[in-house]
Amino acid sequence: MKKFLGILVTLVLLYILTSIIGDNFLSAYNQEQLLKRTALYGLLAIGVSFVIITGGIDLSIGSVVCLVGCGVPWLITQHQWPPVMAVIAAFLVAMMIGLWHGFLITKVKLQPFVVTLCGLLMYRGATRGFTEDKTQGFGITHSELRELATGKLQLTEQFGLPVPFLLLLIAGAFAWIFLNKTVWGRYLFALGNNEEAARLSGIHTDRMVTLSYVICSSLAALGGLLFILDGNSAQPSDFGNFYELYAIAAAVLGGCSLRGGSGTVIGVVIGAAVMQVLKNMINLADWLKSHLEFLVVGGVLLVAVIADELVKRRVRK
Amino acid sequence: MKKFLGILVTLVLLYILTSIIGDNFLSAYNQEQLLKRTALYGLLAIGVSFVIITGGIDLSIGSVVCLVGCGVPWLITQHQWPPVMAVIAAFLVAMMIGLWHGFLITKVKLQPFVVTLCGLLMYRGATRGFTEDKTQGFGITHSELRELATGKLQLTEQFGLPVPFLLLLIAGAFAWIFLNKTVWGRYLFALGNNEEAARLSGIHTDRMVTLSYVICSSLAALGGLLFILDGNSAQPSDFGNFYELYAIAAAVLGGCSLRGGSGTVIGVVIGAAVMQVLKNMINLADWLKSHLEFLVVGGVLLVAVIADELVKRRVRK
Amino acid sequence: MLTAHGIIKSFPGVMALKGVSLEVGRGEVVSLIGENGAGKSTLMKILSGIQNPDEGEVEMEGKSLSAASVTEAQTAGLALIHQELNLADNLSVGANIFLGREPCRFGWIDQKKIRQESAKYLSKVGLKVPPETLLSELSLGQQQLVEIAKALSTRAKIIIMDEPSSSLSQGEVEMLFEVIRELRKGGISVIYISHRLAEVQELSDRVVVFRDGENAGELGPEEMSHEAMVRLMVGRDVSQLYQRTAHDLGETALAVNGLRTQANPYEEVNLELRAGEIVGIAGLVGAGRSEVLEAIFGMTPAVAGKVHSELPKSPREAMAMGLAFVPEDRKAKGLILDLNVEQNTSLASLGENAKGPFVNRSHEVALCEEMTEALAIKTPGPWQKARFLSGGNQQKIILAKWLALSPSVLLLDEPTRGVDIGSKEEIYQLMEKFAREGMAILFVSSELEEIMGMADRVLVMREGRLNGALDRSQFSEQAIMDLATKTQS
Amino acid sequence: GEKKDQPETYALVPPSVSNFWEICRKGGADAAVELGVEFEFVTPESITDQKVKVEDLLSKGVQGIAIAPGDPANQTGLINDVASRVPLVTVDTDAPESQRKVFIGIDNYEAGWLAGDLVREAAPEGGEVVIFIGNISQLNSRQRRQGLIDNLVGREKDSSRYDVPGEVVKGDRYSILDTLLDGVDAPKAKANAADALTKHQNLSVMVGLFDYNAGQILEELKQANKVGEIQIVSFDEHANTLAGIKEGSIYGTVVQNPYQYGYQAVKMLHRLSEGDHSAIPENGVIEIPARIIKKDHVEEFQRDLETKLAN
Ligand SMILES: Nc1ncnc2c1ncn2[C@@H]1O[C@H](COP(=O)(O)OP(=O)(O)OP(=O)(O)O)[C@@H](O)[C@H]1O
Ligand SMILES: Nc1ncnc2c1ncn2[C@@H]1O[C@H](COP(=O)(O)OP(=O)(O)OP(=O)(O)O)[C@@H](O)[C@H]1O
Ligand SMILES: [Mg+2]
Ligand SMILES: [Mg+2]
Repeated sequence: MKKFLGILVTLVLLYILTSIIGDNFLSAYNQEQLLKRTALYGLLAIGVSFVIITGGIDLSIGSVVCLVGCGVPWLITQHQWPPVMAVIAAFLVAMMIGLWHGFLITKVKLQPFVVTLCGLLMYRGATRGFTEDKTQGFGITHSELRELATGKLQLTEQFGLPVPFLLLLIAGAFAWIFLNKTVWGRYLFALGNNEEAARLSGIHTDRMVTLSYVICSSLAALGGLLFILDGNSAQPSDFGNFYELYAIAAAVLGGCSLRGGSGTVIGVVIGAAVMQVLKNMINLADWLKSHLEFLVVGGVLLVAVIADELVKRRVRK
Repeated sequence: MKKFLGILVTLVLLYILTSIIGDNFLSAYNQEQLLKRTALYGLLAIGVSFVIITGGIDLSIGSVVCLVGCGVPWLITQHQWPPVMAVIAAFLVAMMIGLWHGFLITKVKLQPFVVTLCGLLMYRGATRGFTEDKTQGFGITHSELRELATGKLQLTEQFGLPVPFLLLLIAGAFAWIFLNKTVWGRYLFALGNNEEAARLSGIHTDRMVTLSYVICSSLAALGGLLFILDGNSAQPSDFGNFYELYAIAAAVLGGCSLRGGSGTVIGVVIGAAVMQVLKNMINLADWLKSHLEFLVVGGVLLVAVIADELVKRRVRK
Repeated sequence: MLTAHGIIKSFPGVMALKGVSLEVGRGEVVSLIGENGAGKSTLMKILSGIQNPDEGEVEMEGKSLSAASVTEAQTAGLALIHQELNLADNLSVGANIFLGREPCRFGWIDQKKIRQESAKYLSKVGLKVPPETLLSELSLGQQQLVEIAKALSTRAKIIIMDEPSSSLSQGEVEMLFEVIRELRKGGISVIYISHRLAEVQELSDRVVVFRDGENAGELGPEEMSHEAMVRLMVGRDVSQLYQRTAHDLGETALAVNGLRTQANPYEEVNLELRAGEIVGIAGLVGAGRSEVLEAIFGMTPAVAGKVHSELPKSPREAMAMGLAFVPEDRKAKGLILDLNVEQNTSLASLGENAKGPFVNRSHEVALCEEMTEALAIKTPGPWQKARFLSGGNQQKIILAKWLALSPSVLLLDEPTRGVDIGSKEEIYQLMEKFAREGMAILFVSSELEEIMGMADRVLVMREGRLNGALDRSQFSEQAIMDLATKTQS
Repeated sequence: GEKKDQPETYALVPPSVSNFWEICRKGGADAAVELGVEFEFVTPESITDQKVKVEDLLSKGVQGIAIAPGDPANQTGLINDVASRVPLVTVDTDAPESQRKVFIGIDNYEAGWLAGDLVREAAPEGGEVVIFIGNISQLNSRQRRQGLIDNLVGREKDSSRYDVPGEVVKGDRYSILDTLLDGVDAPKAKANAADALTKHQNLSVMVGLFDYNAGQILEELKQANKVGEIQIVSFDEHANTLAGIKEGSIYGTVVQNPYQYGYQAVKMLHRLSEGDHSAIPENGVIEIPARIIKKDHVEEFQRDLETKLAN
């Protein structure tokens, strides 16, 4: 609680502010949208927070989103793969990518930033290669499959929980249990703090680090899948561009230190929600131009981390 | 020498390869092009290597390129500022940005990744704000000023050294002397390795860290200025996107460790050259498609860092 | 010439100094002793400008230094040798010695002068490496000598040495004493902090004792008996530091054959330990003792050799053989500083006690309680982060972590480095207790007294090789030092 | 909160940010002033973001949306969803399969075809051509390029054809040697132009299909002293392009009429939202033809553009 109180307060304040200055912010339709978007970006953010907890970083998330987001419809529409097979293939590829990152980082001893920077370039490049740079999507077909992203669990006549949000709840619960209740979670925190000491205590640090990258890439793949199912259109040249930065920003907002060893799932999800409410606010408030989005998001992010740091410092005294 | 031998070998191999598979690679015109491009990206890479040596990172470089690249023509053409004033203003703003980053990192104790990520968002957002998202350029005016980027020092009838390359040589020489011959350079290396130790040795670590960010932003501003003077058109929403990643990649190729405390100017410049030769190769070789650029650049980058690591490991034994 | 008066300093949750005073005269060697966490280092940090006191006065030759910065304290003539090493290992030895005080003109470094000057100071402390050597190539002990050379090079009027000898062995310590005596002759004062009371006795003009952040007393040259010092520090007698009782040895518990470490790949190490035996490894700094333990434990896998029937390639494999290892550098390699006492204690045995994939919380809680009690770990609670415990207690947590696995062989690298005498006694008692219960203990120590006090047998290393072994009956400082410094035919 | 007596609001959502869309915005804004309604112009970062922006406009409660779909085939669902809530028209790129009421613009394939005519004029005896473009994953840019290629190699019109970039397409007189992508990065576009000059020594025409491309090609030709040797054909009305045409170094450009797109879209949305469906043409398309601008009437065109953009 203490760790994500700051960001929770930010979210609540932003929520109140937007409901005042934004038109129809509280409408059921808009709230559904917010939940769905939080879910999509939140899944990426949870993934990257595993890596950040180990003291690593993953810059390739956006490109994995692109690879899966373009690759799945490409397999299904261009190569007539059954949807289930295509989805399984996507997750297998994502896991291979995670394993490969883990291998390069733990065995070849390359720096995570460098490994995943190469990934950022390569997976997008590969996607542009096999799709021949053509936009991918399902057209008007496969709407059953797309229910995974567009479906809702109708609660009232007006309002339904988007399926991706349910997926976020499930993934979040798993992540929370993993990090807080299992031995592996403890190991991740320990090695994020002091890898050498963790290894000396008999922890398979290499395996654990690799696992964190596999989880990150897999959740990126899930995100990419939901993005394409939801939006139905992916341009290989820019689908998922900068998503790693949004995911990392959400994780940092949510209390992950990039030095490793700390972070909470709930904080990270709230961090993702803050970013989405912010963007929503810019669109709903009359006097905020949409080309100022970057300025506002960057500014609020900065204010939030400064405030968080100052509060923490005050508490320490 | 030892530290950049690997990347030098890579450059030479790539050079030989491209002169075989690329058409007219060795023509004077193409070589001039390569020198100029290496200069432009090399300046950014030298800048970020200062920050990397202190153990920091600067993700805002591309946005500073955008800010200056759009801001200078905006001041000159829309607000009739004298060019000299506009350029001075650009550098002042860049230095303020560097100071601000340094302040947030050393005094507020935020993480460099976070601070400059906010910068990445905000400076581009601000530029889009004041230019109202309109493309900026000098039209057909100010060609004297533009000589700074387009001019050449004719050596033979065929071949001339581009002015930006001369600027790179000057900046590189300064950077080399600064890092290797002066106390401040030594302080940067010391604090990048062990900030606590440097501080306890009476070094004003905060000032030195801030200085490195000021240098980085200033060189990014110089780069941005040269880019716009050379190309004469900048779209605020795209200009300089991802340039920080190219700069960081060049610095890493050139032997900077992201853990801080190591790096050589010559290596970094060679790193920038490798990236440019690679991109040139893709365009000049028949069988490489333009949309595969990311794949090739990412792949070569990865191979280079793996080879470098393996060689280093062999040497250690 | 230096007086500190009524110094108060608190940190979140602790009051480290509760109004202590200290005076140092010209050319005087004052020793400062006290248990872990008594506030010695804190006062030294205040004197040298790293921290500023909440209250109180620091004066140097009539000038107030109460709110001084590091540079101001340096200019006033104070130099500090840090308890924890504070060097940049990507720079050369010479560059480290002159870091922050480079001879320069308009910012341009005079490399030649640095080389010449630092060579001078290196030879003073007896470190035979060229000044251009990268610091990362030196062992911990050698780095400590560089730290000392650095302090000497400041030409300070008062040099504060915060446990300078903690990773030094006899030879280097003697060299250091020589340097200190020379300083004293030149009118330079030294504040000397150590947990090795014999050193204190030999060296000091006066001993100041701290207890719980307060002055506990002072002893003049005549009163400096071991017992008097201990009584002031601990408040009770610790007369029987080393208590060994004879017991029968069991089967072979550890057999190392043909071990060749990465640092010394051309020297073979063979050794054998029996259950219940305590064996010490002595040698000079850099003799390769740590390397041997690390290789046995699979931390830096050996080039060749066998531990029992195989070569452990990771700590995990070594643990499976019943080995446990307490490393030399507890902060870098032993503890997870930001995990709490409970989590640190359970870390190594977590997997073994897990319920499926889940942490067995009740077992973890019980284990921590049991260990805190058994090893008398002083902590406000199991929730306290390891970072905030004193050195001795940190050391005990690492011991606890391994005992939870009930290993058959315990490897200890400098088990009492920086540990106060009270805790030392407790650690020794624990070693004795484990040995009696049948554990084999192999420990590296640079303190001859400790080696001779605790070991049944001592192995002496020199330049990477086992240069000889001595039984308890053959123990003498002379014999060990001979083996450590001279080639045996 | 909901404001009751708020004037009607219409919105226009382009697929990306560029000069072209700035002009379009002005057209929409002018129409809104004439009608006394509100006008919103939002700038998405990508096609994915386009969806978010549209959904937020729906949340906000606008009375009509004009959209330039980046990927109409796949965005049909989105378009239908919007169309079921508020009046919707497409501009610039059509989504004929969808339930959009009206399309305002011209087929990009046709516009590309026009650029092909320009190339034929600029280099009547034929020669080697290289195409420069930001990216070709968006439908409108892909079609634009395909129209150009098909015209030059004398094929039947077929807007669904696709030649993979990098493969040489040879016709009787013209061969398209390469298509260089720059990812909407102007310095990269300039470097591409230079690399094409290095690689192909006998180029006749360089065609820039994104608005900044011709300007970047021209800069490079100037620095390489090759202005006049190689013809440049452009697309859209970037300031550098117009300046180049004026000084005679760019042969000509194909301009659509983004101002009219915006202007007509807002007018149409207003009529639709008032229930006036009479303005819907029979085939649902309001064609605003693309034009060719060459040196002879570039000044007139530029003056007209400037007056529209002023105030
Ligand atoms: N930066 C800090 N933050 C919080 N507590 C601190 C800090 N530095 C020291 N302390 C606490 O202050 C007390 C005194 O510590 P100090 O390091 O001065 O002890 P010491 O006498 O040098 O012990 P040792 O013999 O173990 O070196 C201890 O309780 C310690 O935990
Ligand atoms: N990582 C390393 N790289 C190179 N040389 C090393 C490394 N680690 C140790 N050495 C060298 O190996 C030798 C043995 O070092 P080791 O730390 O084992 O000695 P030690 O006897 O334990 O001494 P100390 O008391 O200083 O720890 C030293 O000469 C040291 O310089
Ligand atoms: Mg201490
Ligand atoms: Mg050792």
